[in-house]
Amino acid sequence: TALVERARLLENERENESRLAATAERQRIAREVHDVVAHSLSVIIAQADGGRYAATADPAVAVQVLETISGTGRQALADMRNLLGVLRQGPGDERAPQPDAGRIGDLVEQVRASGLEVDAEVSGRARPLPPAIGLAAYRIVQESLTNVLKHAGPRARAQVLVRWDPDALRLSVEDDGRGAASMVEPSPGGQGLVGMAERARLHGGSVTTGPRPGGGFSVRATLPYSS
Amino acid sequence: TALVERARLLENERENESRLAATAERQRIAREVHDVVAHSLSVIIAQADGGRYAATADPAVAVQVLETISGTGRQALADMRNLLGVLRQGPGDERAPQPDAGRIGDLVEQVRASGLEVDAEVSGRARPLPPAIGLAAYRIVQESLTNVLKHAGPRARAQVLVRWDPDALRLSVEDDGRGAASMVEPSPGGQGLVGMAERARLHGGSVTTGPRPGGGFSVRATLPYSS
Amino acid sequence: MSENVSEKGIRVVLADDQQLVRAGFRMVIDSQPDLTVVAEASDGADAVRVVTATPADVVLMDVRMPGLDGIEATRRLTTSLGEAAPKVVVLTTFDLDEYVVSAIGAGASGFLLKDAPPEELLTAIRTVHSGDAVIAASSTRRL
Ligand SMILES: Nc1ncnc2c1ncn2[C@@H]1O[C@H](COP(=O)(O)OP(=O)(O)OP(=O)(O)O)[C@@H](O)[C@H]1O
Ligand SMILES: Nc1ncnc2c1ncn2[C@@H]1O[C@H](COP(=O)(O)OP(=O)(O)OP(=O)(O)O)[C@@H](O)[C@H]1O
Ligand SMILES: [K+]
Ligand SMILES: [Mg+2]
Ligand SMILES: [Mg+2]
Ligand SMILES: [Mg+2]
Repeated sequence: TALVERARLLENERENESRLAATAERQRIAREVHDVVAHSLSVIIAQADGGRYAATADPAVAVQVLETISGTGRQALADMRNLLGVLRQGPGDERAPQPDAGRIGDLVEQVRASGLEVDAEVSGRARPLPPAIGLAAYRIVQESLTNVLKHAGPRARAQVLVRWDPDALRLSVEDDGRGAASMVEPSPGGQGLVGMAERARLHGGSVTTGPRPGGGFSVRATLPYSS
Repeated sequence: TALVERARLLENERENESRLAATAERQRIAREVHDVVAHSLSVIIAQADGGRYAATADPAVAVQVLETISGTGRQALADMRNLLGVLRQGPGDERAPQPDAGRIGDLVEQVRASGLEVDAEVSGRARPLPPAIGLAAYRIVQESLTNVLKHAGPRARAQVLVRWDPDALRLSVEDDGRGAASMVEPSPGGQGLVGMAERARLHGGSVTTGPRPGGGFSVRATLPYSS
Repeated sequence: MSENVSEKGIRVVLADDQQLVRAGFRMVIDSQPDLTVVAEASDGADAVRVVTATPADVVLMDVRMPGLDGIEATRRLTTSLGEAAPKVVVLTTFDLDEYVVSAIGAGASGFLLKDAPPEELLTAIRTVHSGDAVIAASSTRRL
């Protein structure tokens, strides 16, 4: 009958919506897990390698580096628990707040501590952003710096620009390293650039990435205030 | 009006279902992320702390530990990339349908192609299963055969049974290899059997695993049609 | 001399399926004059075997291990050894509610996140050995 048919259609529609919700959730988490974990692992690896070399001159450095590493690892695990909602907290206390554009400075500090030279500049008047856009801004810079650590080579320097333009927040992360021209190992599984583009698109923005004319690699993102 | 009210209720219900789907998805991912990433972060943290404490007595330990850490970090980055590849094309992704019970034959072919002797037998009338249960069936056989390849030794043969019983889909994967009695190298990080059990439990089913009386290893799973 | 110390000190067994995690914990614990790791186990069944065969005071028990998990292993130890069972501190990477509840139900005296700072881990060992219970701060809030 028509009723049965309609019930079936409704059922289908509902299943579709559930499936869509699950897919969106999965992709959101894939992006978050990627950016958080790839970043902390890259910092940890850079620290461990740096510490080993430095320790030949001064053994005390190794112990200091181990302390930074366990801190970075704990933070990453905590972020993941928070992200996956496995550590549910009591009714009174909020989930740990997500990072936002205002935390880009801390991020730069952290990457500097792992041995990379990073310049950072903020211009324009910062304004409050919806948390999702603030998070996207933070993650885009984070993954870009992770990529510099991973791909730009040992002597690269990075520059981070955060520009609060009248219409949009503009971000750029550039380095003078090896660049992508020398992409000797193309990375088919790479999720970082894909994730950045998705994040920006989700908020009506865009990202362009690629080798820089003078050498090195460049990431530029635009996140409009209203989309 | 009553109509508006009813529409609102229906809408709410739909939102609840979407939210449930998203939550279920998050829990599923939490398990996978746990197996891959959380494990390596735990190793890194435990090593870093251990190195710090042991270094007070013997400073050379710190440097050694740093080496272990950078190795673990690199491996974890590679593992994560695989995991995220899988996540991004999860069960909700139309373009890449998830494997189901009907694909167990292909799986057996694939494993045979890698040089293992595998017998396969299907009995009873196959019926359509919810995708999640079909996927569980496929993964259980997949991990069991992977274990035969990894642990059963060079001359082992495997037998796969897929039985569509009236009440449940029953699976068994048995081999005549080394068996688990000779578990000379306990397996650090082994999550395969744990994961199987969880998958089955999620669908109201169960898995039993262990050495076979006559030698070799046995995995038996029951996945009820309605739970 | 060192024998003397270990006789008086707290004897610890480590059960975790990751060898590198055990090695890390061992370095922390063995650095303490009053603590010694006397044995390791790589899964739940192994833990039951090892603890039954080796006199110990405290077991650090990972939850997720292949085969018999840490909760079940704890239950078997406390039922089979009764009063003579060592104190068990259950460790988990992700603080899942069900684990806290079932760990305590299985007879564990403590529950900690695996990445708890080493100072907390050491305190937990000493505390459960002296007869008190230890629950991770993040879990107590809920219970
Ligand atoms: N700063 C950079 N310098 C040189 N090459 C880069 C830089 N950033 C990205 N690339 C190149 O672009 C590729 C894709 O980057 P993407 O972040 O998507 O993947 P990945 O870093 O290789 O892996 P993942 O981010 O998934 O861990 C990299 O593999 C690298 O070849
Ligand atoms: N077919 C088999 N033959 C012999 N031993 C097996 C077999 N299957 C499993 N085992 C034993 O059971 C242990 C646990 O298996 P499990 O799949 O959980 O972990 P793993 O294969 O070692 O690691 P992982 O699956 O996480 O990569 C194995 O390490 C092995 O000792
Ligand atoms: K000691
Ligand atoms: Mg990247
Ligand atoms: Mg396995
Ligand atoms: Mg484990």
